[in-house]
This record gives sequence, C-alpha cells and structure tokens, in this order.
Amino acid sequence: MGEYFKNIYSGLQSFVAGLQLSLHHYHSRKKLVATLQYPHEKWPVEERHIGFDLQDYNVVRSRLHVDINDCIGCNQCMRACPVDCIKIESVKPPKGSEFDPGTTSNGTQKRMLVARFDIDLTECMFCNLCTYPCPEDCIYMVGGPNSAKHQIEYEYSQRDRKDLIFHFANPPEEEILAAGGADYLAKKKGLPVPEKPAAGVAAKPKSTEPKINYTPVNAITDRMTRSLAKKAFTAAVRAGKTPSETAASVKQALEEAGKYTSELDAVMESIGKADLMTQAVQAPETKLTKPDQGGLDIKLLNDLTDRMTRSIAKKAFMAAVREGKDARAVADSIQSALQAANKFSDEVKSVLAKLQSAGGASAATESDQKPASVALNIKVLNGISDKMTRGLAKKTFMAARREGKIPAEIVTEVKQTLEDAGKLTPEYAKIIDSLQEGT
Amino acid sequence: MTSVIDSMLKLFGSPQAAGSSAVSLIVAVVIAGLVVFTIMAVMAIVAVYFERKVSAFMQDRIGPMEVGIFGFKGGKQFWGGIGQTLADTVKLLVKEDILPKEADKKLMIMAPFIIFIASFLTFIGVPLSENLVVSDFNIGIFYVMAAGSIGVIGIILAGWSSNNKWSLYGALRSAAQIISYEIPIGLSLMLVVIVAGSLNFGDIVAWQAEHRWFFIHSPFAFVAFIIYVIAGVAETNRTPFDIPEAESELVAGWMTEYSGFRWSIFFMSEYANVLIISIIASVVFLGGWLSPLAIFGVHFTWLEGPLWGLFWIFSKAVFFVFVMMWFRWTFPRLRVDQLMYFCWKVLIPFALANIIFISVWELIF
Amino acid sequence: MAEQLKDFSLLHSDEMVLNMGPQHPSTHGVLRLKIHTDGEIVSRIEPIIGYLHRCFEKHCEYLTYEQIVPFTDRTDYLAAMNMNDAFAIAVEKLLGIEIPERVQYIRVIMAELQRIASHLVAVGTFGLDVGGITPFTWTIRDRERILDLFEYVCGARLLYNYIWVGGVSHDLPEQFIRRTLEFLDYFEPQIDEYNQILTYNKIFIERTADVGTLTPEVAVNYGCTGPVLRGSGVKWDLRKTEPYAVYDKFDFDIAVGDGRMGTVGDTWDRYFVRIVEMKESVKILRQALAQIPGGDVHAAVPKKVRIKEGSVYSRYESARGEVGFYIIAGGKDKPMRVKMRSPAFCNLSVLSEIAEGWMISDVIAILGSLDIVLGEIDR
Amino acid sequence: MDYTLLEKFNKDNIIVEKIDNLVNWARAGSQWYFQFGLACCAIEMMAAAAPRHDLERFGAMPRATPRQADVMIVAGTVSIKMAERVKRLYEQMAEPRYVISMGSCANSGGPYWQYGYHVLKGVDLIIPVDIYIPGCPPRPEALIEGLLALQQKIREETPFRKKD
Amino acid sequence: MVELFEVRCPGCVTVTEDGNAFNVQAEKWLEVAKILREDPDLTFDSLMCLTGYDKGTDDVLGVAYNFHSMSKLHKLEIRIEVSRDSAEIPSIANIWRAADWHEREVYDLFGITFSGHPDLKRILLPDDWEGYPLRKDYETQDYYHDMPIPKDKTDWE
Repeated sequence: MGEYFKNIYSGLQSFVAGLQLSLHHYHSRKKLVATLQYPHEKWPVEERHIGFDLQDYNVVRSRLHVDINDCIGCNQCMRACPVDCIKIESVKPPKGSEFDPGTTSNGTQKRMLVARFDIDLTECMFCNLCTYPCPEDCIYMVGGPNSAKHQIEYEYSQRDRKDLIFHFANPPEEEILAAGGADYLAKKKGLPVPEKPAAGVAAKPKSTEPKINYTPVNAITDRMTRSLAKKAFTAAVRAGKTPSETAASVKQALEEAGKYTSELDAVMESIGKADLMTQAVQAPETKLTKPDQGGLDIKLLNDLTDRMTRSIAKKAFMAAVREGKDARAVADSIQSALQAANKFSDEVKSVLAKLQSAGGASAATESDQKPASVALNIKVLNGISDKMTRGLAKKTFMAARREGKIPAEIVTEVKQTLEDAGKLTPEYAKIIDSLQEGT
Repeated sequence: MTSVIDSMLKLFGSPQAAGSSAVSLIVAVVIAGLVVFTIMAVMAIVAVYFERKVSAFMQDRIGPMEVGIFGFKGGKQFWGGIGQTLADTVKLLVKEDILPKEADKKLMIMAPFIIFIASFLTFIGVPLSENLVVSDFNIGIFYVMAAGSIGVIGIILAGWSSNNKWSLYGALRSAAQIISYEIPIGLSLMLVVIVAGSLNFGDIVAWQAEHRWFFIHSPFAFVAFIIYVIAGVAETNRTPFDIPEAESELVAGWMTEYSGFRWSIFFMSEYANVLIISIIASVVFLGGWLSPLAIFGVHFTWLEGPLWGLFWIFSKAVFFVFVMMWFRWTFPRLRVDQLMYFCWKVLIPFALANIIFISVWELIF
Repeated sequence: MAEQLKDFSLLHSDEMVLNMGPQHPSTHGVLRLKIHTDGEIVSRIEPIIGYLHRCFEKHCEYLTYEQIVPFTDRTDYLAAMNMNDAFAIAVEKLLGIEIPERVQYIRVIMAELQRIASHLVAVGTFGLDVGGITPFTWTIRDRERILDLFEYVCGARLLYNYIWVGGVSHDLPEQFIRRTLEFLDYFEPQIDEYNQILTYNKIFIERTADVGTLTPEVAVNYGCTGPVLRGSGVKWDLRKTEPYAVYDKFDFDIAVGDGRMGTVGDTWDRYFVRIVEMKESVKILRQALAQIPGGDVHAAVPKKVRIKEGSVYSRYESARGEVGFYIIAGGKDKPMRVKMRSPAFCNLSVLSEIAEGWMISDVIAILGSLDIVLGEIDR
Repeated sequence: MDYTLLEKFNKDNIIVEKIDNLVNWARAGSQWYFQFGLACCAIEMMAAAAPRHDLERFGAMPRATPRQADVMIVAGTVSIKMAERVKRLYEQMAEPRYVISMGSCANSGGPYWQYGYHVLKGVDLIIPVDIYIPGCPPRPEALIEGLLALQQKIREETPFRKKD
Repeated sequence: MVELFEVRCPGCVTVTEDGNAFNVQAEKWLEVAKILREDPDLTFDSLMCLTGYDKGTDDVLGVAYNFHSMSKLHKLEIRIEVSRDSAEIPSIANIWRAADWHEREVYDLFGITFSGHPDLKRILLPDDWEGYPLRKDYETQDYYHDMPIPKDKTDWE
C-alpha cells in the first residue's frame, strides 16, 4: 500500500516539475522565443544575433551563379559535377578568323566563345564541387564571402519547372556566326545542316565533305591497336594512297608497335577491298528505331504542354512504332491511350493531326494490305452507362483494332467478351451494333 | 434564478392565452438556441486562437502572426494574427466534403450532428450568471450529466461509419474512455449535491454564498475537486488522455475520414465541451458568480450585479481552459490500458472513499 | 433467435491486419509496418522497407571517389557528417595515406557536433511519438544552433560534402572555436530541461519502462549496434574498443543502459543512453577544442584519387551505430563496388522480435527508441 | 512584391471585398500542409515547423490525414515503389488541394536522375504540381518563400466566377 | 587461423590472393559457418557485414562475409564465388539472425538465391521488379506500372 502512495507522490512531483517548466517558458517568452520572422527579418540578423555576419562565412550553399564573361569554356566544372547538370557548348573560331572572344577579368585571353552554359537547378545537388576546379573562379554560389557581388539568394521557387533551368550564356546569333559557329547554330535549331548555308557568310560549312570511312578499322577489338591502326589509316588516306597501300602501311605501323597479330589479317584485306571515302552525307534521317517510318517523328509530341499527357502519349507512340504500324494507327493508339487516362484535349487532337499529316505522306505510298480499317469511333462505346462494362468493351475494342481486325469482327468480339463477363444487356448490344453503321 | 425562456414568455404576452403561447414558445426557444449557438461558435474561434498562441509560447515560438489585422510589428510584439481562426473556418466552410464510397453515408452524415447536439443540450442547462440560464432545471447537475453522455454515441457512429481501421480504433478507445470517466465525474459532483442538498445550480451557488466556496470547504471537497478536474480533462479527450485522436498513433482517431465543414463541427463541439467542463467546475466548486473577494468578507455592492457574475464565471472558466491547455503541451500520452487502470483502480476508489468521509465530516461539523 | 446465438463460432474474431502505411506521422519517414493484431495486442509485425531505395550503391559504380562523398550525405541525412567521415576513413585506409593531425581533430569535432544534433532529433521525435509535443520543439530549437555552426564552416545546413578523402574542404573560420564553446555553455543546462520535462516525467516512465526489452544476446545476434546495443547493457563503442582518428587522446566513458527505471535494455534505457551520450559528446568537444593543433588542412588531399585494386571493410561509430563501408577498388578513379553496412538496417530488423505481444502505442514507442532513418536503411 | 496581407488591409481598411477575395484570403491564410516527409527535405520541413522558422505564423498546421490537408508538400525523393502511394494519397485529399514539390529530388529526380533506376524522375509525372522549390535540401526560408508564392498563386484564383 | 580449419574440415578453405580473406566453396559453407560460430577459440558471434559483388569481368557473382567476435575481438572475412546463372548459396540466417535481411537484400539486388532462408523475397525493390539492378549487365526497364524510369530529357537537352 505504501508503495502505491509513494508511486503517486513521485508521479505528482514530476508533473509539477514539468508544469512549472512550461509555465516558465510561457511567462518569459520575450526572452526565450527563438523565432526569426522570415519575410520581414532575413537570415542572418545581427540585431537578434541568431546567425553570424555574412562576410566571415567560408562558403554559402545557395543558387549557382556564373559570370559568363569570365568563363573560358574549359568544361572543368562540367566534369567535376557528380550529377552532370551543367551543359556547356562552346564554338571554336576557325584558325585564321579575326573573331576575338575577349579576355577574362584576371587577364587570361579567351580562345573560344561559350555559346551555351545551362545549369539545370532541378538536378543540381548543391554540393559545391564545381566551384573548386574553376581556374577563373567564375562559377560560385551566390552570397557568403562573395556577397559583395550578390546578396544571398535562395528565394527563387517557380511555378514552372523550365524556369529553374538557368541559361547563363546567350550570345546574340551574329556573335556565334562571327565565331564561325554556323553549323552549331543550325544543329541547335534542328534544321538539316546542309540546306541552310547562312546567307552572306563566306565560310563553307566543312561538314558536307566526304568523310573518311573508318568502319573496317573499327572492327579491331583491342582499343590500343585500334587507335594505332586508325592513326596510320588516316595518314595513309590523307596522303591519297590506294586501299591496298593503306592496308600495307597500317600493317607496317602495327608491326613496329609490336601489336600486329594474325587475326588482324582479316582486317587488312577488308581495308584493301573497302572504298576509303563515304559518299556525301545524305539528308539526316530522324533518329528513330524504324527508319522506314518517314516523317513520323517523336519530336512532334514535344509541344504537348502538360508533362503527364506528353509522357503517356510518348509511351503509346513508342509501343505503336515498335509494332511497325502506320501513322494513322499510331495516332489512333495515342488517342485511345489518352482517352483512357481522360487526358484527351483538343490541343492533343491538333498535335495528332499534324503527326498524321507528317506521317501521311509516307503512308499513302505504302500498300495498304489491311482492309481499310475504318476509323471505328471509340466514342460510341461511351454510351454504355456502367463504368465496368464500358472499360471492358473499350479494352477489347482496342485490342481487336490493334490486330487490325475488320469492323465486323471487332463488334462480335466485343459482344463476346461482354457476354462471358455476363454484362451484355440488349441495350448494350444495340450500342455495339451501332458501332458498325455509325462509323 | 429565472430562466431566459420564462422571462421571454412573459415578454410575448401572458402565458394563459392558448394561441399566442405556442407561437411565443417557439420564438423564444429559437432565439435561445441561436444565442447558445453563437456563444459556442465564438467560444470555439477564440479558444482555437488562444490555444495556438499558448502552445506556441510554451514551445518558444510565436503562433499565428501573418493572417489578420495586427501583423508583424518588430521584434518583441507577439499578439498578432487575430484573423487566423476566421480564415480557418471560412476555408473549412468552402472545402470539399468527402464521403468515402464504402462509408455508410447516412450514419456518417448524422454523427457530427449527434455530437453537436450533445454539447448544445448541455449548454442549455449550464448557468452563465445570476439569472442568465437558458432554462432553469431543478435537476441541473443530473440533466447536464445526462446530456453530456449523448456525445459518445456520435463518436462511435463516426468511427464505425467511416469504414476505416484507424477511425474504428479511435472510436472504440474514446467510447471506453468517456464512459468510464463519467463515473468519477458523477461521484465528485454527487459530493457537492450531498453537501449542498440540491441539484439546482442556483441553490448550490447560494449555499456557497453562505458557507465557504466548495473546494476549500473541507479537505475531502478539495480531493473531489481534483478528481473532477482530472476526469474532466479525460472526458473531453485532452492530453494526457487524448488517445482517441492521438496524432502519432491513430493518425486522427475517429475524425480521420472527415473533412471540411463536418470536421469543423467536431472541432467546435470539442471546444464547447472544454468550455462546459470548465464552467461547471467554476460554478460548482469555485462559487460561480460570487466574486472572489467575498471569501475575505469584503462586499463591494457595485461588484455584485448580474453582469459582474458573468465576468467572474468567465474568468474562472478561462482559467480552467488555460489549465487544460497547459496540461496538453506538457504531458505525454497515456496508453489505453494505463488510462483504464488509472480510472478504475485510482479515481473511482478515491471518489467512493471520499463520499464516505465527506458524509462523516458533515455529521461532525 | 435463441438457437442462433448458441454456436458462438459465428462470432469468430480472427486477426486484423493493420497497415501502418508508408505515410504515417510516427514512422520516421517511409516505413510500412504490417501489423497483425487482435484488438490492441500485436501478434506479429513485418516491417516493409524499400520506399526510399535511391540506388546509392549503383551510383557508386559510376562516380569517382570525390563525387561519391556528397551521395554518402544523402544516405543518413540526420548524421551526414558521420557518413562523410566513415567513407573518407574507408578510402584513406584503402589508399594508405597519412592524415594531418589538425584534420583528425576537425573531423572529431564535426562528428561529435553531428552526434549531438542527431541525438537531439532522436530525443525530439521520440517525445513526439509518446505524445509530448513541447520537447520536440525545444530539441529542434537547440539543434538549429548546431546547424548554424555547420553552416559557418561549410555553408550547408544539413548535407555538407565537407569531409573529403584525405582532408576537409575548408579550414575552420577563426570565430568557430569561440562560437562552439559559447554553444556548449548554452547547451548543457538545456539537457537538464529535457530531463525535467520528459525523461523523469511519470507518464513517460510509465509508457517506456519495461517495454520492448532487448536482451544482449538477441541484440548481438541481430547485429544491433550503437545506442540500441548499449541500451541493453553491452559496453561496446567503436570509439573506445577500436579507436580511429584521435579518439584515444580524449577521456570519456561509454553510456550503458543500467535498468534504472525498469529492466536493462527496455525502451527507457535506449532513450536515456542517448541523453548521457550527448553529455559525453560535450565532454569530448571541450577537450578537442582545447587541444586542436595548427597546420594545413589540404596537405593530404590527393589531386585525383586513383586506387589500383584491393578491398577494405572499415567501421565507424555514427550516431545510430556502426557504419561500415566495404569498398572494392575498380582499377582507376571509380570504385567497383561500395557496400554501406547501415546500423539502422539491423536495428530495425530487431523490431519484429521485441515488439510482439505489446500494444500498438508501445510499437510506436519501441520504434521511436530504435531511432531509425529510412534513407540509410533503404540506401 | 508585398507578401503579407497587411499592406492590402492598410490601404482600404473598409473590408468590402468580393466573395472571391474573401475565400482566397481564407485559403491562403490557412494552408494546412499534409505531413509528407520522405527524405532529407522532410528534416528541413520539420525545421521549418520548429521555433526558429515558425510555419505556424502563416497558419500552416501539419495535418496527418489527407482528408483535412490543403497543401501536400512532397519533401524528398519519390521512389517508384512510393509513387503509387503518392498518387493515391493525392487523390484522397479534399478538393481545393495544392502541391508544393520541395527539393531537387521531387522536382526532377534530382541527383538520382542519371543512374537512379528506382527513383521517379520528378513528382509532376504523377500529380500536378503548383510550386517547385529548388534546393537540396532547400533552406526552411526557401520553403516559407515557396508557401508565400503559393499564397500569391491562390490569391490569383477565381473559385466562384465561371471558368469562361 | 588456416591450420585450425585444416584440422576441422580438410580442403574447404583457401586463402585469397590478396591475403586478407578466405575462399570457401558454396557446398561446404554451412559446415564452415557452424565451426565459426561454435568453436570455443573462434566464437564469431557477430556478423558485421554481408556484401554481394559482381566483378563484371568473368561471369562470377561473389558474396563477402565479415565476421567479428565480441569476446576475442578478432575479425575474419570469407568470400564465396558462384557462377552467374546458377547462383545458389546455403543461407546462414538461422545461425546469425543479422544475415536474414542482408541475404534478402543480396538476393534482391544480385539475384543470388540463398537456400534454406526463412522467407526469401525482395526487400528493397517492389516484388514484381524484373532484373537484378546491381549486376553489371543490368539495363533499366523503360516503364514500371506505366511510370517512365529513364529521364525524358527531350525538351531541354
């Protein structure tokens, strides 16, 4: 019994101690409150002395900033970044051109023009590894010891993710052209390189010359011997030797380096037989898995603004292309996929129409062996009131159409699946029949 | 102690006239109902703001500051953000109010109103000042106890109908807790009735006017007061007994599936219960509308009027509300079986022993 | 009606599977507990992890040693400095390079500050699980001051990339030592405040004493380390038994659970070990700050870390227990395989053993006392 | 850019506002955020709710159930296994719901975008996001600035006017 | 240490070339494990770490066990190498309970099945995940429950 009361007494004592402590915090709140009222009092605030003075910080982790005219385009930060979120493209002016990229603030002469310096801050992990190797100290995190240039900056939350990609270098187009970056500019705009020799610029874009055909030399597996062989091969071709002479010179170069092995003989005759130059570069086909698709290009889907619709559309696009369907079937499968995820909007319809027209040119020539798969209108199936049956009907409808069945077969198949699912009511049957006439 | 409704009836013409009495009765009841509803709503809004500020200061931070009229005013000024709870209520009013598909729709809709009706009914019996009680029952305490216990039904209904394991757990736990803690409350209030001799609040306060305030009347009365406060905290599901809506365990107890306006009704009736418990405590144990100076025999006439009664009751009630908030932000939470052990093995034996001792005490003195 | 009630088999009450899902206020992150309960008593628990698996070990195959350091922060984000330190020590053991004295001292100071910060969060969230909300805000308020110190040194508040292979990225700013001593003087009375409001509170003791006791044999068998193992009375602390860096120069003792409030190895002991460890860390910090030598910090930082071949397993005492890095060198500057042995991974596997038979609110308390961090468990 | 409502009320202190502004003010004033801590950003979210940067000042109260939450702050890496849960929890939230994507991992997969086979590359692939907060982890002030930006976005909404 | 094994079970333990670990054949592993645990002057009572590795060159998957004795304070590393397609190692989960989850993790990320394990299923990845990620020849799948895994960087490459 005594222990019972002792237990209660010690309990009461601890309660009183706790209560007294929280009352103390309540009363002396003027002294104890530790709140920094953010929008009005910024970090660090000397008067409340919560933080320290900005100047004597070693370094500050906030937004990355690049002084672009100090950047010599050496790509050190790009290599140091563990996440590869820095993308630099620089244009090297050709040998004799008089273009002068200028000098950096501490006097080093810049040798190339940095055409693009993007940092994707949605991927950056703010680890500060890129600021150490920079020879010019032009990339640093804003604030801290360099607060003389920029106040600490961590307030840049955006509504759209694209604004979080910071483009630090955007030189005007004339400057890039002056630096001889015509083909770079063209590639960036995605136009086929040869057609657009920039008016007025004398420099002949080099890329259309026939290039040296390295395929036979690339067959050598071991990296060391391959690079040696390639060096000898290019020297021989440049000197204008015939294929058999180049093969001999390559063989001789490899023997000096002691790398020549018997299995290279096969490579040597392949060099002898193959023609050393590739013909002029034809029009660049789209980098699609199936070249025969003609103008059908995944890039067209890029102007779908909403990310989710775009990713669903691309998924359906890839699936359809992998089955080798023509443009219209591809557009149909994208449309049904989007409808299933009720993301189908008129904006998507316009994109799909463009897709069809781009693909249409090639589709017309292609012999249409499948019976004209009449574009059965899937919307008719929406008439089915019950959600479950409608989903089932649509699934079978799409599956049947994907195999390219003729409308009559599709109708029977849809009815069949509804039947064995015990969902087929006369009223639904009528809707499915109307599918056929109402195309 | 005349009740508001009787005075209103006299106002609208003599009660004998058959025709008018029915209409005037309805009008009087509706007006009284509205008055009580506004008191509960205003009390809930002020209590939420007060609670967030008190909890903030005890945790070394500042509560709501930016919303409302008195915003940031430099370093040391802390009482800003008045409009915060107003913003909360308006937002909750226009929030989407989800009823899950498998949930039992009708019960789910009914549950909040049952709980609200429970606290609404108890408000009617609770006196606010000398002759300011909505309807004066001569069985005051008994009625308040009975009306208060209806809320349990609503809680179980809410927990069961929202078809969610968490809310079922929360509902069963809180039902067990509220029912078992009504016994100590009943017993401690019964002590007062034994001594004061009547169930009516008016008589109890009158008794306290002649003798001393009840809680210092005798040592056993003080123990009864302590038991009442502890059981009152448990009755309104507040820490250290807030197991039903324990954030860290049951997500939000039986309120998990509720959102928007229905949830705000739960919130409002919870704070109404807190107010009811503290008003009853101040009336029964601390001499209701008697001014504290009366203890020392100092009688200022200008301190005696009905309005002053209202002021004294509310200051004592606010003190109790502060104590409840103080408990909430200091103590951790008890486990369910410890809670039951504490109720049945500690509170009830003490209360029963108290009744015996107090009756012996009354015989002697 | 009568005969229907006769056979009570109708009222079969089988177990209910309760799903404390990946999103739950008290699972310290994204852990899912599948709990088989009948009524309140828990009969079987199955922790399901993997909701924060971020492929750390796959990244290590593609990144160089310097680039892995920021990724080690992100595994145990509550004790990031300890993770950096553990990885750096492992690679230095593989490289076989000598670290200057000053760097060792700086690393010990950072490690101990980080241990205090991590224990503060552990104590705070454990209070939150048991219901006391105020201790949580007080501990996080004091932790903010440690984060200020870290920010003063390396700029970042939570994930630092400060301890590199062979040294540290920046030397201590000149005000650092004075400000840290200021913090230590401010911090010691705060620990007594936590004790007053939480540790010796009767309800807290009632909730945690004799709950989820972990016997030493089971702890060793499951590979538990750190405060969880020391809470069960096993005197095992890598800083003492296998001293790395300059820990052998300081005198501090290992906090061990002694069953003051209940049996040895219960939830209260595991919690109290962390409180005592904070006091020990303050003792170490005072000695380290007093004896710190001068010297260049970047002396032993190699230009490019290249390791021919070889493999190493090195252990380090982090706030949660024994962090081990098993590194197999990959020839050039990239490791072939880095395996991080995470203490919370083993500590969590004990949960199904010690939490059976208790009630749901106890499972929450036991989980809180294990102090797990999901980033480190799922890697 | 004036964030607080103080200036607005000071100018015309007669509170005659259209019903839109009242509702927007209420919604902006009480953003109850859904505790959705996944990884390191969750610790900074806790620090934002702690005494030094007090989220409660803006009326932001942490709610544990999706039903009573308005803002879902996705703080941390959304792994593939967790993605379905995120989507289901988002759908369980009551209607005027907003999403703040906090930290690089939630914005676009962050440091794990290249070799993270189990990491979802950006939470906006599964749920629509209102505000992206950069940082790894973003400072608590950055989170508060994100909340203020969301307040600004809410104020521009017109919930009661027909969407013409 | 080696001669002690020679006495107990001849011909099952060989020292690896870099000298600080032992190679054991998968078949003899249970036997050796029991010796490690029960032998009075070995008493390796705590399994420190269990690492799966894939050297990438020849098609061999390996598992490295690091043991430690709390009482005798000495450490030991044991490596077991198995062929890539028939990766089968006897499980030591019932000798050291710590191995239970670690073996599930190695199975999850490398695909080495541990025979005799109480419930061998994926621990980190979702159950219907194809492929074993930490193998060198693993390439990520395009879609999982129609969520794209490789990052679609087309709009800002």
